[in-house]
Amino acid sequence: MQREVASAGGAPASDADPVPRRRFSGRVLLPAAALAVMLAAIFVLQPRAMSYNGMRLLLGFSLPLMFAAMAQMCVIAASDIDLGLGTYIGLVNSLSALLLADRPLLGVLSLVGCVLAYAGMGAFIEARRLPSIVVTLGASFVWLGLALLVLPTPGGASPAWLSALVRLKPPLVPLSIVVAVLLALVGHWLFMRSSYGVVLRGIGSTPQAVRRAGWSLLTARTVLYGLAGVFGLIAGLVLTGLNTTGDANFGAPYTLLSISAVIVGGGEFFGGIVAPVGAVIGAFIMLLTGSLLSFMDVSTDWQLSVQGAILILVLGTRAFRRRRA
Amino acid sequence: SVGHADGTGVATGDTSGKKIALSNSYAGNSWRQQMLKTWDRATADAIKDKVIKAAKVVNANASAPEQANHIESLIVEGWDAIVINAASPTALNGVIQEACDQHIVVVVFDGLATAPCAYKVAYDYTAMGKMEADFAIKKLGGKGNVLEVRGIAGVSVDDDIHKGLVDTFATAPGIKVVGSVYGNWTQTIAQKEVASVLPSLPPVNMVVTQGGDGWGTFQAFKAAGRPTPTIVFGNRQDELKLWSDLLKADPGYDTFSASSAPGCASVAFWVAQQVLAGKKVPNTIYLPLPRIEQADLESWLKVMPDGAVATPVYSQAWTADLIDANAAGKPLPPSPVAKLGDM
Amino acid sequence: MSGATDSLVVLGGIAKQFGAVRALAGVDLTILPGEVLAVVGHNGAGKSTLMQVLIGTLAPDTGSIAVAGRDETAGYDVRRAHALGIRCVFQELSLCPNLRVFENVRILHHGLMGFGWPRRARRLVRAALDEIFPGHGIDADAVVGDLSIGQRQMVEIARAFTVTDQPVRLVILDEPTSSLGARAAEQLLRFTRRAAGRGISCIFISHRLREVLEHTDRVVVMRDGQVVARDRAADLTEALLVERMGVMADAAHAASTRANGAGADLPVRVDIQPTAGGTIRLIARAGEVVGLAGLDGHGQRDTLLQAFAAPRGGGPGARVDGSVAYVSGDRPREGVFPLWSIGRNVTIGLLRRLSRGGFLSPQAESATADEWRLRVKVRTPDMNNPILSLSGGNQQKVLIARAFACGADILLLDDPMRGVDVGTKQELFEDIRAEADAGKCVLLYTTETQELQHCDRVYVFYRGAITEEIARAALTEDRVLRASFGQTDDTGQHSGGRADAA
Amino acid sequence: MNRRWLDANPWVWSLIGAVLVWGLTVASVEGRGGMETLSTALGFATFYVIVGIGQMLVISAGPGNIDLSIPSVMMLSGYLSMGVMHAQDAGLVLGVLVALGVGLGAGIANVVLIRGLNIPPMIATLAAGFVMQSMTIAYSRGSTAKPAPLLLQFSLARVLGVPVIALLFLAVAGVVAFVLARSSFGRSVLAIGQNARAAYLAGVRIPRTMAAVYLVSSVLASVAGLLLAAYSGGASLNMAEDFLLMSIAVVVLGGTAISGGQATVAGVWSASLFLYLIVTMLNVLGVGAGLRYVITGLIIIGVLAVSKSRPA
Ligand SMILES: Nc1ncnc2c1ncn2[C@@H]1O[C@H](COP(=O)(O)OP(=O)(O)OP(=O)(O)O)[C@@H](O)[C@H]1O
Ligand SMILES: Nc1ncnc2c1ncn2[C@@H]1O[C@H](COP(=O)(O)OP(=O)(O)OP(=O)(O)O)[C@@H](O)[C@H]1O
Ligand SMILES: [Mg+2]
Ligand SMILES: [Mg+2]
Repeated sequence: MQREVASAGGAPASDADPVPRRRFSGRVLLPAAALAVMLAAIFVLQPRAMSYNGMRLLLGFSLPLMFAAMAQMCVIAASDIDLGLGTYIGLVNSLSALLLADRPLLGVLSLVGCVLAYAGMGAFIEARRLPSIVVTLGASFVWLGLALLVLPTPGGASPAWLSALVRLKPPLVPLSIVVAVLLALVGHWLFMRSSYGVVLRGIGSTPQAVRRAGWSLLTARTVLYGLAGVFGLIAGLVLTGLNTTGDANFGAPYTLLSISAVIVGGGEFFGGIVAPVGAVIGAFIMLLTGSLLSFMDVSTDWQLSVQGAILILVLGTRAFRRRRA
Repeated sequence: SVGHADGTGVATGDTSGKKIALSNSYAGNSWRQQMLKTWDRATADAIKDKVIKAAKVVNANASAPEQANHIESLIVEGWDAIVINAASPTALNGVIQEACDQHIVVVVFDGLATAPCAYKVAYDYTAMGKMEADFAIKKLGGKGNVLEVRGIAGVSVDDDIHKGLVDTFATAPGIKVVGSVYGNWTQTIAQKEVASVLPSLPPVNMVVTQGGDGWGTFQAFKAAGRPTPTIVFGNRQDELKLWSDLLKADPGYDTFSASSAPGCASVAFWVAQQVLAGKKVPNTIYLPLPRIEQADLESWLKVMPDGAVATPVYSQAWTADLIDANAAGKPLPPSPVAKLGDM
Repeated sequence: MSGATDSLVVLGGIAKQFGAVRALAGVDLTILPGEVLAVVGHNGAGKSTLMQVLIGTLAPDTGSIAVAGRDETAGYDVRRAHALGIRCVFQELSLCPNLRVFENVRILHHGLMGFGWPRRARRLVRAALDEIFPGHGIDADAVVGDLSIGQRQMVEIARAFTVTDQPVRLVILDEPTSSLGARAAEQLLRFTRRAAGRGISCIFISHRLREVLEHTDRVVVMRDGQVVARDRAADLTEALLVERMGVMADAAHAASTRANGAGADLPVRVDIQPTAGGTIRLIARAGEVVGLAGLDGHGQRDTLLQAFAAPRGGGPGARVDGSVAYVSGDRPREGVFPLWSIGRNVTIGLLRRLSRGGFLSPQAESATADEWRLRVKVRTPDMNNPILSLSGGNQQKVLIARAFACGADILLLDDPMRGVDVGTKQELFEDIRAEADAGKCVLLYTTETQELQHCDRVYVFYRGAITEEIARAALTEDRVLRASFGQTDDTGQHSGGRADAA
Repeated sequence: MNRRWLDANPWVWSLIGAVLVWGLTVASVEGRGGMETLSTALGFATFYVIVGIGQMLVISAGPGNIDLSIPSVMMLSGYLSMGVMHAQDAGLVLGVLVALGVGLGAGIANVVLIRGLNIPPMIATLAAGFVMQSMTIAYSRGSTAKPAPLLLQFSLARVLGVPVIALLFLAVAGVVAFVLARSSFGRSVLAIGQNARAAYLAGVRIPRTMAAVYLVSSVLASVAGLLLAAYSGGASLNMAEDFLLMSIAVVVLGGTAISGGQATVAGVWSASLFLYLIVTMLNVLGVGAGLRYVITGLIIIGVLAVSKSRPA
């Protein structure tokens, strides 16, 4: 009401101002607050976590998840959804463990091929106007199959440089946090600040308007999926470094985890509404759910319930806030 | 602080202040549920007897990344030993190494991990495949059609069993493996997959399974109206019950059950405890595969509640014997027989 | 084709066929530099289709396009059109609601990139808004989805006039005023004059003939996919124009009034306290057409929605007695079911009435659809055609038919005539009056003062409250306008419920 | 079969696919067991169909609506119903009631989370599914999980080689198709799916319709759980594992728009048959695990691509 009145006729411009501003920050503030609460709970339950080493360990596996979340966010920006991201990460994991150390050239070529395939999938979805959910579901089988073909049983080895890279111990702040900050900045710049990022988010809400302005939807969706392919690739590589080996089945859980991370972080399934900073925070939330479970000493029977409850709590609070706003 | 001067027997070092945790990759099937039960029983008794101070379980939802995260949390919490049923043979190696670096005792079992610093409690699954194949060759007189029900694609247990089967069948040219499907160790999926190939198959004389899939396989044959072949069963209660029913209808229904026992969790627990107590333990400890013959069938069924998985409960002493046998390269001690209330 | 050298755009023999529908049947059109050209015609005449061809989003079946004396027919598309300085504000809004205002500007300008582009985009759109719609109150950082439909229309228009690396030579405005308030519409029309003075041509499409006559240089009349007349605006009158359009109605002069003299004894159907309070409640009785006036976004729509929600357990402060039906002028967002046929779009409003034994009877359904096709004159051979095959105005007729057909006691009309041509509008208002005479209660929100003449009483809204109630007899444009800015006229304030017009 | 007819009946493509795959399978074994293969496929496809119909209703109610709790509902319903039956015919009625009760309860939980707490359906149903999975795990310890003999017989019964449950759910599919096309409820679902705001203003009762859609989905999932547990001779913890992705795949491959507002019931049947027959074909041809996945994925994408009428 207030908004309508303020915006009409001769009302001063400043009246309409606070509404969008507040809504924007709310999108990232809530997951940030949720993360803070979780961390507080963890520190209370387990004071040892409150050290460089504790944080380093707790957040060790956040690296692949935050890149996976960023990849998923690229797809969700187009109001699509990627059910194949997890197995794609598994494929990258398998290929890099098998080839990168021994035959680097072939390894790099195959990984470039992966990214191209991802971009091609985006182009295909746009060109034929296909529902992404089913194409990526089909693709998930293809990635898994390819991974099993190249690496029928877990094995291979991470190149030494890669393992060393992901186990870097920068002074003062653990690597995960450094990378998270950088990734959030890159993601924010890419989607919220860069000039083409505007177009990329635009196709998620009103593709025909973007097309009428002379943009190629084919290019835009190809770029988005290509970006998803790149972030997914990094997730897979980081995984190889952390695990030191490859496993075709390893990536699969990242599909649901990454979707949850994006949504918990303030993104929405439809309308090109994404929050790159939130996605990184969401990745941490999803990750720490597991640690919290471990520290809370819940009966094994009910561990899944607690996970569900945490999801409901975070998203329920957001919906509640939005309704009151 | 070792039982005998030569280092054999139960190590008696003081572990009453130690804490041992289990990181389990998946809890969603009856085998794993039985496993958690035996773990609970073993640790509860050990805590009551002041052998250890605390124990706990964290389950990952069939997700290796989640499990890796759990293990890192356990490291932060400062557990003295972490027992792991791993979601991937390789993917947890990084965190396991991390745990070892913090001087935490790591024992992996069932779902193994290849990290060199971890103690491994292992079944020889290739031997299980060989055992089944040998039985089939003998039973069929070297000639006949066999259907293979495999586990989950890309998982090493499945590969090992399959390898044992293939290598052994290669020595018997009269045996034809007419079909091979993935049953995912799940009755419904095994049923679906077997049913899908059945119409196209010639008469099947024998089915070799990996456990957890025997009942589903039987259902598929029944639904297709085919005569029941000889099925090598796993050790779920429904499979053993089915075998017993089949025996009642046809006393000549000759087969056996081979599968890993969920009780191996208790072996892994005692291995961890023994390492903490100062016993010298080889890096890999093989466990005898419990094999149930027709003669023992009814006595097993008697002590198994519905929905259980056949398993002995292994004691500290038995585990010490097992360690010693492995260390000395001697024959493994036979699996104890289950008692009422064990499952 | 005349004046090919000094004309800006020359369209020659443009034809376009959609299945069996001949949308354009060989149209020739010339646009001169610095002129404001009006294109008028009945709903479905082909105006929007022609503009889509001109902006390059739709390829014609045959025909040629020349811009600034050069033939551009081959490879003509939106990008080329933009490069040539042709812009379009489409009939259905074309902004991305998830993006901010300045980001939507960036979408239009491919060259707006590099360091500091947001600053430049903000400055561009602010300048354009300030120039076209002084006092607009729109923040360049606002998320478009949070803006009202009128504000969004302003943003889209302002965006079309912004200049970066590409020139602006021609701006097409497809029914821009239908979603703007009266004041903003006036501002826009005055601006197009000034723009023309700077050499920027405008094509202006509207069903409001007065606007057309007062503010344009030349008028092109389309009928059934063809241009049937080209005149200088100065040579035309409303009557003449209506005649050329081939619609038979004596325009807005004959605003019909209540036929029966029913009075205060009729039951009160709606009694609402507007959200922002105030001393005047909105009261409407059976048999009345009550107008809601004021500038766009001052609480009229909220009041209608309040009335709509009330019988279904809505909030306090609202008493509504009877069943309600709602017609929105925001077709794509609030009216149309895009996957369905025209017929189904009508019958969704009256499912219960068409059911026999719990299930819909196909005969009854198609009979109803056909009945309403004739009653509101939907231009289609077959009600089984998809709704999206209709022109904007015809879609709007379908929505009105839906509300009429459901037989509700109370009709809530939210700018119901948006995009409807004059002839049809006249007929629809007669239908509305007939419904009221039959005992219905009608609430009509419109920003077009002319349409208020069809109301028995008018409530003027300002800042969420009612500032004045005006009887039909006392209704003047001036008075409505003053009340719209919160200045009340003492004499008419408490005229007590009903007015004795006629 | 002109193009327009094909556009209106997208299920034809997966039916053609099913026939091709079946032909290829039978040809590869010199025509052995063609009819049995079909009969088996009908039996298994039925389970996909049961949950697919529910998922289809949910999906057609608009963008973002997807029920991810289906496998968990199946599991819980299978376990609890088998548990109270105790393999006795006397417990049959109670068992069926318990299954339906699980479906209703799960449906209500989903509705409360989605409409009451405003949580996006995908996350809400996922979370509800987690909780139900926990409940099943907690309950399953030491429980009986075998069906009543009558139910077992019913689930396996055939008439002229056609499974009775397949016939039953052919009829159910017919009823659902009729309801969607010709009832106030069906029209309401499709209207909400196309444009929720317009539906609200057209007087469609959104809360009650959406609640009904999620309830139907959960109840159908619980029925599927009951029948699947019976068909496989007992409930097991992971019996519904592949139903999450399959329930979505059969709906969309069958021609239902993922963006809502349009539903194709026949497509659920043809896509279910198609997907099961692909499994059959790959098993019969003895294709290795890796290649099997690749082929399955490519076939799914391929059928989707040809069945979509209008390329850009
Ligand atoms: N995509 C389409 N498919 C089929 N028919 C169409 C399509 N677009 C337009 N038409 C038809 O073309 C004709 C011209 O439509 P157009 O939208 O150009 O009319 P208009 O003059 O803009 O009408 P209005 O004043 O109502 O906006 C109409 O009969 C319409 O039904
Ligand atoms: N703009 C809208 N878009 C979508 N849904 C809406 C919209 N406005 C309201 N609704 C839905 O309608 C509900 C409020 O409507 P209301 O309570 O009047 O329905 P109702 O007729 O009482 O329904 P029922 O009697 O069937 O429960 C809201 O909770 C919301 O779910
Ligand atoms: Mg138009
Ligand atoms: Mg209500």
